[in-house]
Amino acid sequence: MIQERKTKKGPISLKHGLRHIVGPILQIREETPRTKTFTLSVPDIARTASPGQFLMVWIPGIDEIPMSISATKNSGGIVEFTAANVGEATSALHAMKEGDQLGLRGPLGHGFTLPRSVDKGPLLFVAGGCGSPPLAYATDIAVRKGHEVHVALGASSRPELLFRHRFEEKAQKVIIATDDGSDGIQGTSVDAATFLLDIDTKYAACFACGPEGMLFHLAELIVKYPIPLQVSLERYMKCGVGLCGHCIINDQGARVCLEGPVFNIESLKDSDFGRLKRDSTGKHLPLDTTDGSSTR
Amino acid sequence: MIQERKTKKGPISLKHGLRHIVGPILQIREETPRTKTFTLSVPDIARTASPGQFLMVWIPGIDEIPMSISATKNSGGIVEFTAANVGEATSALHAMKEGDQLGLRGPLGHGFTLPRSVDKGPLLFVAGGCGSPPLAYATDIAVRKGHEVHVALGASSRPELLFRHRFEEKAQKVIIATDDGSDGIQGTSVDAATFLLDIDTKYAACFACGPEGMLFHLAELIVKYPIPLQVSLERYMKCGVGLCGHCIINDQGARVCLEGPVFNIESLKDSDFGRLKRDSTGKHLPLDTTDGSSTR
Amino acid sequence: MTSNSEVETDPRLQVKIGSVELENPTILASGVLGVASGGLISAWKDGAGAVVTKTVGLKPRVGHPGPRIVGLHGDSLMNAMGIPNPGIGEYLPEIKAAVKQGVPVIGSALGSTPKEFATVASKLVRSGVLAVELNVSCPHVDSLYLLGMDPDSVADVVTQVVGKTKGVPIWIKLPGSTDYPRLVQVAQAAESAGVAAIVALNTLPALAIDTETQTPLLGAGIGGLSGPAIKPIAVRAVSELYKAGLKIPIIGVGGILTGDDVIEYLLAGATAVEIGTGVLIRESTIFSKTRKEMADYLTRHEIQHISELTGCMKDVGVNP
Amino acid sequence: MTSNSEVETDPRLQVKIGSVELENPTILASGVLGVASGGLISAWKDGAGAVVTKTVGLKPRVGHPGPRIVGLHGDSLMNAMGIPNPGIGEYLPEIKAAVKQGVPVIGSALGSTPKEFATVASKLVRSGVLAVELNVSCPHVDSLYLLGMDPDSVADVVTQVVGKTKGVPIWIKLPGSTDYPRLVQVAQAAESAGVAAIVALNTLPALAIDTETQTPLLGAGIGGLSGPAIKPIAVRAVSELYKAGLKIPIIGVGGILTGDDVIEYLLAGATAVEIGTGVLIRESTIFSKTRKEMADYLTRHEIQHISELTGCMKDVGVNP
Ligand SMILES: Cc1cc2nc3c(=O)[nH]c(=O)nc-3n(C[C@H](O)[C@H](O)[C@H](O)COP(=O)(O)OP(=O)(O)OC[C@H]3O[C@@H](n4cnc5c(N)ncnc54)[C@H](O)[C@@H]3O)c2cc1C
Ligand SMILES: Cc1cc2nc3c(=O)[nH]c(=O)nc-3n(C[C@H](O)[C@H](O)[C@H](O)COP(=O)(O)OP(=O)(O)OC[C@H]3O[C@@H](n4cnc5c(N)ncnc54)[C@H](O)[C@@H]3O)c2cc1C
Ligand SMILES: Cc1cc2nc3c(=O)[nH]c(=O)nc-3n(C[C@H](O)[C@H](O)[C@H](O)COP(=O)(O)O)c2cc1C
Ligand SMILES: Cc1cc2nc3c(=O)[nH]c(=O)nc-3n(C[C@H](O)[C@H](O)[C@H](O)COP(=O)(O)O)c2cc1C
Ligand code: FES
Ligand code: FES
Repeated sequence: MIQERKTKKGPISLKHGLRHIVGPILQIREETPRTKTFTLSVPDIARTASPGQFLMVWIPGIDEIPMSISATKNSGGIVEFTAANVGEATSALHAMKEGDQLGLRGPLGHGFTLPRSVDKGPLLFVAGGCGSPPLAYATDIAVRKGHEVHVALGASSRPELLFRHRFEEKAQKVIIATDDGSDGIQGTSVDAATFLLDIDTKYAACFACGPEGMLFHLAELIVKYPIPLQVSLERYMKCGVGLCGHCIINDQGARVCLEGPVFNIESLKDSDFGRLKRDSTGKHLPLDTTDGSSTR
Repeated sequence: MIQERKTKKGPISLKHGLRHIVGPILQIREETPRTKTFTLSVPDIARTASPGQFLMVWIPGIDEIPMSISATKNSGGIVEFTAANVGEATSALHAMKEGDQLGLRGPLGHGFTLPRSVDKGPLLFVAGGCGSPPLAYATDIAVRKGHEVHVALGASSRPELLFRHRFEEKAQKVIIATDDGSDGIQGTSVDAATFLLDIDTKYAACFACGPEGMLFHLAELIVKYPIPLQVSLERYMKCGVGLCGHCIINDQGARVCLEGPVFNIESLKDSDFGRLKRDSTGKHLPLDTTDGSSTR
Repeated sequence: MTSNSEVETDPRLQVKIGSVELENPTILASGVLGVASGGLISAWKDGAGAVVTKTVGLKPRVGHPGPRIVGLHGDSLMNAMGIPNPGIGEYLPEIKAAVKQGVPVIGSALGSTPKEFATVASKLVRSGVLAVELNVSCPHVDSLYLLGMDPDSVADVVTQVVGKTKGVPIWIKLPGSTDYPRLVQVAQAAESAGVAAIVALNTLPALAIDTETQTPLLGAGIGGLSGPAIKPIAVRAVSELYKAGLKIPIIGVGGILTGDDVIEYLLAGATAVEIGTGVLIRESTIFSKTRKEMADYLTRHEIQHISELTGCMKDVGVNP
Repeated sequence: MTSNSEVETDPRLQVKIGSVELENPTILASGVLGVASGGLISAWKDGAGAVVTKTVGLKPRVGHPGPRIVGLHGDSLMNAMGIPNPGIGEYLPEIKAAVKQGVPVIGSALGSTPKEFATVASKLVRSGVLAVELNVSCPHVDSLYLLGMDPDSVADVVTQVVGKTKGVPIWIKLPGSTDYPRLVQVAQAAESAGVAAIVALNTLPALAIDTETQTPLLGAGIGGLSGPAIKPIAVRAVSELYKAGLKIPIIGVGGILTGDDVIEYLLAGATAVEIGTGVLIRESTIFSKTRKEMADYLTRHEIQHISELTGCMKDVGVNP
């Protein structure tokens, strides 16, 4: 009987990836005017998750949507995700109260791969817009493993800087950028990253999440330095487990939900990265890279 | 997901008990004019079987019938059973050739429990008619574990003495009985057992298999000595895994195929033992205890 | 309601199927353990709310040749017993032995004509069963399966049976089928003809072939699928029957292993359930196990009485 | 037959479905990986004999709300995607990209009227597909499921489609149903109207309810069951269709995980098979794995050509 399947990057439990664990929301915290963090206790997920992996969050009677894991705590089996209110499902989520029930399935996909050694240099995390959740989780783990961490954090304006304090607590350096200049440098997270890269070019690796236009821009920039870059992508997801094909981005059939959402930038050559996405019908569309919000 | 179930006497793999392993007959040996031993290689069964357990033997296109395991060898995963030719399925079996395919599922049920210590005295095995197969297997294991073994072996006449040489090789004493007096004492295996019990009453335990009338007779006899007695029963079996209820023998729902076929004689109080059986329709009938062949 | 001295009474679990009152909503399904009175008695002692006998006809049946049962991927089971039974005359002692000990017994009947159904049912009634379940649905006995898919024939059978059974409730067990419009029609026809409950479903028609010998894995060639695999199909059937607005209760069957599975059937619209293959997968103590799980569920959700759950599935309101 | 440079040719595995020649009898099922050309291409590179596109209609469909997929006991899967698709116009580039790389593509079409079916099918044909599979069988899109159970309506659709598709073979995919007499009638009606192959089965109608929230586990409420659980039901359907004496080939679908499962379908009467849920359970390398297993089977049994197996199940001759 086949219970576990091996993927290129390791085993995924069919059971956990395909069946919701339903439980009450233990805590809801407002992080910024448009984002809230939801805390549940799901020991099976907390124990096996790694940064960059995501959940399918079931809002019973409404919809199911992908959400990056933003934190886990082994004690209490705590799992958190942090959602921006952007549409029907997320506004239903924002309307929920502590004690209401959600279903989570996961951890899904493959997350960030941190360098094995802490001696190769500090790690650079670049978070744009709502890209902070997986990166905040990743910095937690990186710091716990002894890595030095620097963060470039961007948002439209000061109140939207997601997890600013969490980053500041963990990171040696945090450079802020806002579109409107209300805090830090005026510009994007890529501008903040450039600032860091220019003063210290010995980063062991760079990890980024945010609007795809920003990621694409960062990828173009990073070739100059050169540092290994891992980016976390978003695509419309229907199944979340690699079956339906909705999130495929290249001719090799790479699925954002299974082989991703985190990819080494090299593996995105000849893919839809930075160019195309699919809407809920599966229609292949140009990615709107001018709009900083992309799929978020 | 529930894959293993625990029974009172230990775990049984649902998979092995319910799915045939199909393979060629490696060897067919004639043991007596009406019995043949069939050898197959089924490592999964050889590894987990214990004496007294049985197989459901599928003769493709014909029928499936219960057969005690008569020997196993770990090397080569060898499993053997020894069948008397008594009816449609067994005569189809006897007509098969080496290389023909059979399906085996098992090991099924619960077998003999040998005493833990070898110091409590020798073990007495009483085999009547075609009752030898599970007992020959049991003596193999008992001797390997260091027990002293005595055997009372009965048959209608000398050529029908099943596994005589195998018993003689392993046992310290073998007493033969034949109905027609063509070998050993004239009488039944119970008479041979009485003979042994009367010269040496310090047996640690007694194990018996054969026509139920003989087993019943032995049970009546043994109270005099008294020695723990385990008997292997036969009942018409439809499923072999405790589901259909065809082989139930008491109000506690004891199933010969699952809790048996081996029972401690005490657990057979208030049961059908020695009194009643069921035919292929499930009809409850008096057991014909005068006919030495009973269900065989 | 006969209470079982070996199991503590929990009033929250008691259910009524029409006039039949049970200590809890789990019933031993027909064909499992029930060949022998000892099987009926032991399942009840473990905590079954009632037990259904092996299906019995007028004349003895040997059933199909073996293999009669085979396990498939994921705890699925396929069987083709072929309804072996000694005929009602020889089987009555088994029923009476159980009834005498206070076991709530439901008799399962088959017949080759409506009249035969009625004769068997009336004999069952005289042996003291609480209700009679008509098996018009065995998928490896062709005539029965087809009978159960035909509303008119089913109505005929029910009418004749009801006329001979002195007000003892008659249940009808539907074929394992995905043809919901038809199942609903059969249930409605049976209801009009006077049945007291609908049992859904019997096993689903199936086939498995051994590739080494290129022979069907069951002696009868074809067989009936049961166990966890069929649960989502049977739950759907119960839900469709419930939504069709029957006035009589529905008894769900198929793939139940846990108390949670029982609750799922109730939410879909069942009043009680039957358990078959679960006896194999979770052992014959499945009734005490599910009983505890149901009680825990009621406690956790602060539900007064299990019957409140019937049909309570929330409608998600999507219109496919 | 387009041979795949990444997979060595094994002439023993080549099959013909009417005029369509395939490198081996495994086909990627509709709805799996096929939203994107990259999914079609990668399944073929892994060794699929052909690939079926996502079902596509004239107009875009968003599909059902989530959850759209849920895993059940024993590797069963239930889905209610609701056939999201961008409409044939927007989808054509995906097909063309695959066809351009030499992938043998089968187009899956739906329509709300026979004419719509015909329009979609003719556009598929113009994009270079080898055959068109008509989806008259999705169990979570009511109108389709019911259409596929009605012989006359199916004949209507087929007639109109055949008239617009210039001789390109048309396949019809039957609903996941246990109603074999009806499935046979539908298949016969479709055959008379000119289809070149019967595909059996789509997912089976099902329902699963979360007991904690008392809400259906799928966003659409109901869904379709797939995976190992349905294999014995679909194998039975293939066997019944085969025994009904159709002159056109049958393509088996449902629960295939291994080469042995493929052989089982062939023995029951299939000429080829489609694989869906297996892509999840055995990963997207399932085609290379089953290919090797089929080749090993042929070697072990000294069989010259896999098509010799079709319908070779030995009859056990029991008459239920
Ligand atoms: C791997 C991954 C991780 C994510 N992590 C986070 C996170 O940590 N925090 C966060 O706020 N958001 C995250 N998102 C985005 C989030 O899933 C969408 O914002 C959400 O699905 C919107 O749902 P809605 O019904 O509220 O909006 P809608 O009104 O449905 O649509 C708003 C936009 O959200 C996108 N969207 C809708 N449904 C999906 C879906 N099923 N899959 C992908 N995109 C969708 C569409 O592009 C759409 O334009 C993540 C997405 C992915 C793919
Ligand atoms: C646990 C167990 C272990 C057994 N071990 C052996 C053994 O090691 N060697 C051996 O020769 N025989 C053994 N038997 C008996 C053997 O199963 C029957 O002899 C065989 O089933 C007869 O089949 P048939 O078709 O040839 O005979 P049939 O013509 O069908 O009947 C002959 C007699 O065999 C019995 N029988 C038939 N089918 C079954 C069945 N499914 N279950 C039980 N009894 C049946 C009936 O009492 C019948 O009267 C065992 C039986 C059981 C229950
Ligand atoms: C071994 C076996 C024998 C069965 N015999 C009968 C029977 O005689 N009469 C009947 O109505 N149903 C019979 N059934 C069907 C069951 O009562 C039940 O409807 C079906 O197995 C589905 O439930 P489950 O998944 O809990 O087993 C039998 C099932 C099995 C597995
Ligand atoms: C996620 C998913 C989506 C599906 N979408 C379609 C579809 O669009 N059109 C179709 O004809 N069948 C669709 N199916 C049905 C499959 O093609 C196949 O018939 C069914 O799943 C049984 O095969 P399997 O057990 O190998 O998955 C879908 C199945 C799944 C699991
Ligand atoms: S969302 Fe279905 S394959 Fe990724
Ligand atoms: S043979 Fe079925 S319970 Fe023993």
